[in-house]
This record gives sequence, structure tokens and C-alpha cells, in this order.
Amino acid sequence: MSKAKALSKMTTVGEVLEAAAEFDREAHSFYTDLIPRISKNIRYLVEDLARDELRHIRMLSKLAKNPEVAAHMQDEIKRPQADRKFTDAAHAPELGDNPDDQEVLLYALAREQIAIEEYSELAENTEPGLLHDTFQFLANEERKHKADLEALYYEIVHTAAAPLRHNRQH
Amino acid sequence: MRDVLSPFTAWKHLFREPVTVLDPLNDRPGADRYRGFHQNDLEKCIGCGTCEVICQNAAIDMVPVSDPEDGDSGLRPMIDYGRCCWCALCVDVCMTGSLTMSNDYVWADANPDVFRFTPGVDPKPWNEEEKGYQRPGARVLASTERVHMGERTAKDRIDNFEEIVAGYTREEAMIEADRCVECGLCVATCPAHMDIPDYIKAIREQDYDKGLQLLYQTNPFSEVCGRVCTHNCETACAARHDGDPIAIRWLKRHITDEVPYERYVDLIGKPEAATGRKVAIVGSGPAGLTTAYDLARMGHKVVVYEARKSPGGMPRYGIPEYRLPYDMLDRDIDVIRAMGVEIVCNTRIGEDITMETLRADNDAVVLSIGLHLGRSTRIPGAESPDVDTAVPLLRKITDGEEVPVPEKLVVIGGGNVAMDIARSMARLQQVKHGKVGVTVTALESFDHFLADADEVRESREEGIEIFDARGPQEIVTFKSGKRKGRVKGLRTWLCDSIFDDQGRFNPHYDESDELVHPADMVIEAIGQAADVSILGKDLTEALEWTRGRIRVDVDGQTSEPWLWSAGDCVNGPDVVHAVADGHRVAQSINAMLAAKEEAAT
Amino acid sequence: MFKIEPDRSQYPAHNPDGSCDIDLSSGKYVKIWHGPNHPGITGNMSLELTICGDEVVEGRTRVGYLHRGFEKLMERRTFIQVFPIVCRVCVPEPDLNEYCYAAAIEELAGIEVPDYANWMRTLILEMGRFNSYMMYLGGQSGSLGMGVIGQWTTYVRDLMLDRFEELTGARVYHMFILPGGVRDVLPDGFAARMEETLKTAERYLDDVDKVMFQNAVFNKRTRGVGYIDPALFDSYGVTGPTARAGGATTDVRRDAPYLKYDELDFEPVTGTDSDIWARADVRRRDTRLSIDLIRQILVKMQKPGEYFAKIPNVLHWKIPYGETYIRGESSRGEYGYYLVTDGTGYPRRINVRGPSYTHAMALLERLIVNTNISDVGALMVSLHTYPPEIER
Amino acid sequence: MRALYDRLKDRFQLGELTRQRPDLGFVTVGRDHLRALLVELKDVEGFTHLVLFTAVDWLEDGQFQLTYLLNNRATAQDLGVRLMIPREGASMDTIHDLWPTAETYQRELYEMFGIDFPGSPRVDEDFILEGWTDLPPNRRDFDTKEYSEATFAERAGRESHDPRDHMKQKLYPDGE
Repeated sequence: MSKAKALSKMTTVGEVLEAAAEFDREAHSFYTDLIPRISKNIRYLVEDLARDELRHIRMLSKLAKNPEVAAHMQDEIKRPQADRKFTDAAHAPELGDNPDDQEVLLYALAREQIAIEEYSELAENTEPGLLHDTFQFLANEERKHKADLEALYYEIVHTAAAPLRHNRQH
Repeated sequence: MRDVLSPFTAWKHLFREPVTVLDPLNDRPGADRYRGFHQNDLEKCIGCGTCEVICQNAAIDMVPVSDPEDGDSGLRPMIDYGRCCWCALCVDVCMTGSLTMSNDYVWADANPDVFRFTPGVDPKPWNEEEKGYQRPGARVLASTERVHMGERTAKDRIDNFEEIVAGYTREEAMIEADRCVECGLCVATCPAHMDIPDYIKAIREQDYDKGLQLLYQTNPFSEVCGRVCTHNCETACAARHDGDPIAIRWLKRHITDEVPYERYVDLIGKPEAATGRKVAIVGSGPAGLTTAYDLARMGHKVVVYEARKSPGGMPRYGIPEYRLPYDMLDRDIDVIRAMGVEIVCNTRIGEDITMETLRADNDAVVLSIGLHLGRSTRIPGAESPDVDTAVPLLRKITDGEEVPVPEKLVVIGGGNVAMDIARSMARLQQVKHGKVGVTVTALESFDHFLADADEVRESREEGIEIFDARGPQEIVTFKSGKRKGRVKGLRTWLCDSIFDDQGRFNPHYDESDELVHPADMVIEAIGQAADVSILGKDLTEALEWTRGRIRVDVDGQTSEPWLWSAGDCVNGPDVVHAVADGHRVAQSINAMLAAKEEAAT
Repeated sequence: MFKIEPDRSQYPAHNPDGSCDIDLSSGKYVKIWHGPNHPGITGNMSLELTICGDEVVEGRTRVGYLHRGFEKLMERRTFIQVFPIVCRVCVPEPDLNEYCYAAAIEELAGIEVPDYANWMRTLILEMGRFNSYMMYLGGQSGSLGMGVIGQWTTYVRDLMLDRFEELTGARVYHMFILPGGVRDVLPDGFAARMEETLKTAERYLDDVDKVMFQNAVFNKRTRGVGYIDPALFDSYGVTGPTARAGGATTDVRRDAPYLKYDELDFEPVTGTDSDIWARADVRRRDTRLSIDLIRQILVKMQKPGEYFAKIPNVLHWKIPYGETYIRGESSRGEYGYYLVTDGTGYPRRINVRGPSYTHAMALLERLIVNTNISDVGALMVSLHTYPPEIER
Repeated sequence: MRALYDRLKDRFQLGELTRQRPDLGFVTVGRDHLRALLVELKDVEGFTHLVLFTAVDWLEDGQFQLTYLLNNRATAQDLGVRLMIPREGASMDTIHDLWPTAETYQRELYEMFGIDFPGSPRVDEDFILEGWTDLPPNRRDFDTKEYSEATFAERAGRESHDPRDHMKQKLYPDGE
């Protein structure tokens, strides 16, 4: 994907899906790289996030292979406003060297927000039909994921709020 | 003559309709309030067994019907109609109003055993019958109203840190203790399984020595818990279904108030003979010191290491003195010391002594370090020097260190810690400026509020403003000028829903409802974290973790065979839960030491 | 009027210890059991009679057929647990037991009962008295062979039991007067239904007047029979209608007004002859008085209000040391509870003073001598005896 | 009531007057003065009606309390005369000659409490308990529950559970 094309007003479905996959691949490798560097007590968090990204990548590739979607790969669609944030985030994770759990979660939440906005806009820009449904689906997936992370954030950061009793392994 | 003829008046009755007729087809229902066969609303019944206790004919047995849970024993009354005298005292005394009597009274059967059944469980024709005897109005055989607890007025308490709650007098405590029905449903809910009905009975019998002994059998932090316990027991109290729950926490405190402190150690008794085994405990909060107390009483040598100036952990450094006077905490700690526990203060593990050293020098090590790191919202502006978190501030106040006291400040958070810091700062403001200027903004609405209702009420009495359902968006700072970078206020949005339909945290904000709460300082009181950095890299790596916390088994043992962990740092913040943890860990360590002893001989 | 005066000239005299040396082997005397299963006996009690011909030479009251040890039983029960037991001391008029016990507890524990509850208690006691008299009238006439009257009074009593049922939730043992108050307020429309019941009762009582009291047989067999010398009243603890039939004006409701009796307008019913007929007549008129009192009460009772006082938690109710005696006027005479507490949660001693205790033992044994065996039943019933009071 | 007490107090060496109600008082008297006091009350003071006569077992003190409750019909006042006698070999003077009806009370007290009244008619004749050989049953040391358990069979199959113990057993059996 050339820089020039990335800045033009229109793009193709294939490029959009490729950008999305790239977004997830970058994140996956970012989290995977972080795993050994992060303290063991919060490593589960990064491991979970890496697993989630991998799941997204698989989902996108499965989508691309869907013959019906594949038929639309060259369709032109309007490039979303959120796209710049989206592609930027794919390249430049702003996370320190030794992040704590809250930082990791805030970073992950911000990424989910970008992805939601991207897919929602794409869905809005497409006519009702297969593509519209696909982007809608992707936006919902990200929304669900973000909701999970929000709940986790509340549980971890607002400890006074939720005394955790699930640690005792019976 | 009249005497001879008058009797023939009787003859006129010959031609009258008979007044008694045999009608085998139609029921003759009992009166509306007839006391017939029992009915029991299984959903309402909590299996407290008060009906069984009051039955003067021993007609009622409590039989298992469902699994027990908090505040419900799962037992339900089974009635033997060979004994029932239909006096309905069981209905009158019923704590929930679940037990009633139908107006059905006709039932014939050749098998006598069927006249013993469990109302509400066994299908009977009268189960749905609406008429019959019900307790008219409220429970009258035991009082439904809690004895009022005296406390100092807002005016009297706002410029000092003196204890607010007065404590019950003997007369008041007797009246309150009299309300208990001794069902014991609370015992399972109390994390430490304190002998609640028994010590309340001791108050009724004015046997405070016995009461104190009962307290210390299960809780060496009775002074503390008598004041600041989360009192889950009171949410399981049978009395709460029809009136106020028994003031269990205040009654516990009353016992400690009544027994002269000099007598405590005598009443509790001496520890067992020394075993020669050594245990090190990191952190002198309720979990650590309860473990220490138990182990010391079992005869083991216990040393507790505390990073701060004084022992006590969260109760000292997290709870303000107006709720828990520190000399009361010291009384609890001194009893624990009297059992032979050594407490070494000003010693931070990981710096002064490593975990490795502790491991080498002891038979077991217990990690009970609590949650002493304050969490930050990390919203924009949170890095300003005028922003602080609650926990370190509370610690400074306890240690008498200087803290900034601006005229106007905002607290973010809706839990008890938020109330603690807000009320502490309000007092300091009152002393310094002669007025209170504290605003609390909580994400949760009052329907889902986290802080105790009493805390909210008392905060307001003290002039603290509380905004509920406000999501913090930005700590507004001066962008230029002499005060550049200093806090100007807190910008919040209305949080119109905080949980999604599955009850998960998923806040939704109404951006149009924006407020800026002016302040010179913002204190974040949203949550705490454990400082696990003291473990060192190797131990952190060696340990098993579960969702950010050290993984422990039911007995509090970690994946390392020499290390146990207890209290807030593994189970979240709760004093009495920490005490319960301490008991469990002590039992487990003692069992391990006994096994070692056996292997050695 | 004629009176049968005891004449023992032809029989052996009683010894100072009460015994009588009768030589059964002489063939002159026969010993028979009158009861416990005898239509002339109210409840389970028997008379051991020594007769000569058809004349009673000596009589002994024998009880113990339904001893349940109530007084002892109560000592094992908490104060509230005694409440369902007390009514069982007297089947036909259980409510007075409930009142006396509750009042004794309330006095020793210092509990003030709401005014409305006191009205309610007064009403219930009068309803109970009415029922008891209904049973008596049937029994008294039955003992003289007039079976039909018992059927009428049983019917009327049953109507009153309907009122009891709707008011208290039970027909026989009402268990309605709890220490502290009563269990509930009057049901809607109660007064109207009660008035209907009372009217029916009056109609039947008019018939009873004619068929029983204006009956030559009844008059012949009861006038002058079973005469109790008023001089003996205090020696034998004679109270209630039995005493009033001999001219005494003793009526606890008037002498020591309890509950709301001092706010009711009535005069104790008295007679003059002190024989079976006079006693029956006093009770007949006392029944009418009860009807009148029920009407007065229903008018004077204020609108439903508080009916239960605050009492300590009954599960650990302790009452400080003390003793008291609470009395009430039953259909048979002075009824009372002597309660001793010792500071524990259980009564130290409860002693029930039932009028039958004095009437049916020493007094009856004295009255029965020289009567005709066919009069024994009527005589005994005329003392209105309920054996459970004797052997609580 | 107070005036009456003051009149009699010294002559009969009465104990303190307990005024339970304006119309009900209790006094304690010694055995030597009992009969004279009762006669005085009955014949002079108008307390002609023996309401009841019973006993209270103060097992712990080794004493029986005898209560003679007298009623003055004219003034509607009651006076309870209390007398303490040793439980051991309990015996008291009969008053059946003052009130013939006392014969019944004394028969019952003999049977139910084992208190003897020598000279009282038929005092040792069975009253309620024909053929009873156990302890006098109204004594505090006679255990009715024990007696009933020994005499009657319990209904089979009954079992109850204490809520507290049941919850412990189900929820935290090891006490953890």
C-alpha cells in the first residue's frame, strides 16, 4: 500500500481489509514482543490480548477467502475519516518500556475504539448488502471486545469497588 | 298448672327445619382468619428455625430442602400434626412472614404418617389458599427496631479526628441483644465465622468475660472489627426481613468496651509451649497479625516485618481515626504482642531484608502486604503536581506528615476510601480555613453506590458535596501564567449508565451534560494495588499468578511450598475477610509444621 | 319450699378424719361408682358412693382421669410457650385462663396493655361465659332427663362458636389473648352478626325458660335439693353463681373490677334459696346478663386501635422475681392464677385456682350425704363442675 | 393494707410487706405464728375467704414456700401469707379446722409436693395419682421430660437440623 494511495479519497475493499489485517498483525507482534519483558504478575493480560489479535487476524483472513467477499475486493469505497488514526496506530504503539497493567489496558482500549470507529464508518459508507453487513459485523466484534476490556479495567483498577473473591482455587 | 303445660312449648320445634343438616357435598370453609393447616412461602422462608424454637410441643423439625446460601440455611420447617396445637406462635414469630396458616381444616387419611409434612414443599390442596391466619401486621414477638446508636453531631466532629460513634450503654446493648433470635444464619456469612449468636447471648447474660473470650476465639481484631467491619453478617440477619438487622458490629464493640483492657490477656489465656519453629510474616495488617496471633498461640516463634513506622496496616494507614481511634487498634495489636509475636517496624522487605533471606531463616513465610498503591485514573491532567491518590495521603495524615490543604478540592471515587479521604481533608480544611470545601465525584449513581449509606450521610452532614454518576474526563489545569500546570478543576460528564444489560462495567456518558468542578487539588480514590515489587524478579517469575494476583490455594498457600499469602493482596479489601484468611493460613502452616515434626521424629 | 336437712341418725357417724366406718359385709350398704362414664357427670370424674337403699350414706369425689400435669408442664415452658397451654385447663370456658395468665405476666413484667385490647378481652370473656352457661343449662336439664334442652343449647353455643371462629381463628381453644394484648381487631361486620346470634340465643332461652324452669318435674326435683347454708360459703370457698344463689353478692366483676367491667352497667345476679333451682336460675339470668354485656361492649368499644403492647423478645423473655394473683369471675365462680417468677425465663410456679376445686371436692362430699341417689347427678351438675380445674 | 400490716406486724413478727398491688400484699410469717395469724385474719380482720393454699418449691434453697392467700370480701383485699418450711421431711400444721376446704389442698400438697399435714383428714389418701410411687411430681427435682421419655415411645423417623450447624457442615465443613 503506497503512501500516496493511502491519502487519496477512495480506496478498495481489498485494501481496507488488508489495512485491518495489518493493524491486527502489528498489534499481535507488539503484544508478543511485550510478553517476555513484562512482569509475570500481569503477563496474562498481554497474553490474552495477543491471543485476541490472533483471533482477529484469522477472522479477517477467513473473510477474505469467502468467495462472496472476494468478489468485491476491487470495489471502490470511500476512505473513512478514522482511517488515518487507524493506520497510524498500526505503526506506532505509544507504550513505555515497562508498562503496567493499567497502561496496557488503556492502550488496548484506545486501539479498540479506533477499530470500532473505522469499521462503523465503513459500514455507513456502503450500501445495504454483503459488504455493509461485513463491516457491521466487524464493528460489533470490536465493540464486544472493547466491552470485555472495559469490564476488566473496572475490575483491576477499581479494586475498592470490587473485592475479588475468585482467587481461592477450590 | 302452668308448670305442667309450659314444657309442651317444646313441641313447636317439631315442625321446624332442623338446624343441623348433613351436607357431604359442600365444603364449609373455615373463617377468614382460621388457623388451619400451615402454608410456607419457600421463596420468603430463610430456614432460620425460629418457628421450631418457639413451638412448645416440639412439633416442628427443620429439614434440608435446598442448598444453603448466605442468609438462608436451606432448611424448611416440617410439621408433625400429631403434636401441633394450632396456637400459631410459629406464624407470629416467623422472621420473614413466610409461614402462614390456611383456613383448611378438613383432612382425613388412614395413614398417620402423612400428617407429618413440609408446608410449601409437599403438594397440598391448601397451598394456594389465600384465606387463613396470617400474622396481622408486623412481627410483635420480637422488636423490629434497632436501638439508635449515639454519635457526635457534625458540628462537634468536623474540626477534629475524635471517634464519632458513642457505643452502646449496657441498657441499650441489652435491648439490642434481646432482639436476636439466635438462628445463627449470620455465622456462615461472616468470613471469620464468629460465634455471633453466642456473644450476643453473653451480652444478654451480662457475662462480658465470656463474650470477650468468644470474640478472641475467632477474631484478634475485635476492637477494630467492632468499629469498621464490613458487617456482612448484618445482611444475613434474619431480623432484616422485617425491620432492622441486629447491630452485630456495635454489639461486638460493646463487649470490648465493657471488659477492662487489663483483663484481656488473662481471659484469652496463655499460648502453648514453644515448638522452636519460626515463621516470618511480611506486613502487619489484620491478615498478617491474625496469622501471627494464631501461630504464636500454637507455640511457634513469629516475627512480623512492617515497612511503616507503626504496625496495623490498612486499619491504621487507610482508616481515619474518627472511625477507628488508633489507641483501639493498638489495644488489639498489644494483645497479639502479648502472645509472643515480635513486630519489627521500619523494615521494608526487598530493601532491608530480601525474601530469600526470610525463606532461608524461617520454616515458612507469609506475604500479607495489602493494597497500598493508589490507582490513578490517568485522564489528561492527572500528572499535575496538585493531583494525588488517596492511599498515600491517608498514610501521611496518620503519620502526622504535612499534606497540602487547599480551600477547594475534588475527590474522584465513590467507595469508602473516597469518603475517608474526603472527610479527613474536610477536617483539615476546617482547622486551617474554618470551612469545608470538598466535592466528591463518583462514577456510580446512588442506586449502585459503593460507600456505606452511613458514610454518605455523615459526609453530607459534614458539608461535603457528593456528585453521583459523574465520569471524570479531564483534570483541568492552567495553561499559562504563574500557575501554569496547576489544577483548576475537574471536568466530568454525566454517566447515564454504568453497567450493560449483563451487569458488566460498560459506562455510557452523556457528553452534553458536562460539569467543571472547580478545585485547587484533585485526589483520586478509585482503587488500590498491591506493591508486589518487593518480591524481586526471580520470585515473581517463580510464582504462579492468577489475573494479576498471586495464586493461592484454599489454605492461602502459593505455588511455592514455603510461601503463603493472605489478606487484601490476594482477596481484595475487607478487614474481617483478612482475619479469616489469617486463621486459614495459620492452620495450614501449623499442619505443615506438624508434618515436618512428624517426619523429623 | 322444703329443705332436706342431713339426718345421719340411722347411719354410722363420720370420724374426725373424715372417714366413716361402714360395714359393707352387713349387707345393708352397697358401694357403687357414679362415673366416670356417666351422663350426669360433666367431664371425667367419678363419685364413689356408699348407699343404703337409694339414699347416699357417704360420697367421695374421685378425680385423676385426665390429669395432664399442666402446672408442672408450664414450669418447663418459656413464658410465651405457656400461652397455648393455659386454655386447655378448662374446655368450655378457656378464655379466662388466657386472660388470667396474660394479666399475671403483664403485671410482673410491667407491661401496659392497650385499651382496645382490654375491650377485646372483656368481650371474649363474656362470650366464653355465655358458652359455658349454654353447656351448663344442657347438662343440668340432661341430668334430670330433659335431653332436648341440651340439643338447643348446644346449637346456640355452636352459633357463638362461629363468632369465636371468625374473631379468634379457632372454635374451642381460641388462643387469642396473648401476653401483651390480643391477636387482632374485630372482623368487619362482626357486631351485626353477633347481634343476630344474640337474638337467636334469646329466642331459645325463652323456650328454655318455659320448658325447663316452668317445668313441674324440674321444679319438684330441684327446689330445696342440694341446699348450701350460706354460713358455709367461706368455709368451703364457695364463690360465683353458687354463692350468689344463696344471697351472697360476690362477683369479681363487681367486687374487684378488671379489664373494662367498671365501665359496664350491670348488677350481680343473685338468688335466695341456695338450692339447685336457685343456682340454675342465677345462671339462667347471668346468661341474659352476658348477652346484655356483650351488647354494651360492642357499643362502648372504641374504633380499632393498638391491640398489642411492646413486649420483650419472647425467645429470651425473663421476668424478675415476683409473685402475684390474678382473679376473674368465671361462669363457675372465682377463677385465678397464682404466678411466681424467679428471674429466669421460666415460671417458678403457676397455680390455677379453679372454682370446681373447692366446689366438687370437700363441698360436694358434704352435700351428697343423705341425698337420693337419683339426685346425685343433678346436685353435682348444679355445682357446675369442670374436673380439669381440679387436677390441673 | 399498710394499716393492717402495722396492726399485726409486731404481734405476729411479720416479715416485710410486699405490696404487689393496692389490693394485694404478701407477708412472711414464722411457723409459730402462722395459726394465730390466720385466726386473727379470719375472725377479726375479715379475711374469711381462703382463696387458695399452695406451695412453691425453692429447691436451690432447700425450702418450700407455703402460700395461704386470704381474701377480705368487704374491702376486696387479698393478703398472701408466706411461710417457709424445710424441704427435708416437709410437714406443716393442718388448718382444715379453720377452713374445711383446706382438706383438699392439703391432700394435694401431700401428694404433689410430699408435704405432710398430720391430722388432716384423709391426707394420705390418693388424690389424683392412683398408685404413684415416684417422687412427688410437682417437686422441682422430678424431671417430667425424663419421665415421659422413659414411659412413652418417640415417634420414629423424626430428625431436625440446627441452621447454624447445618450451614457449617454444608458450607465450611473444615471451619475454614
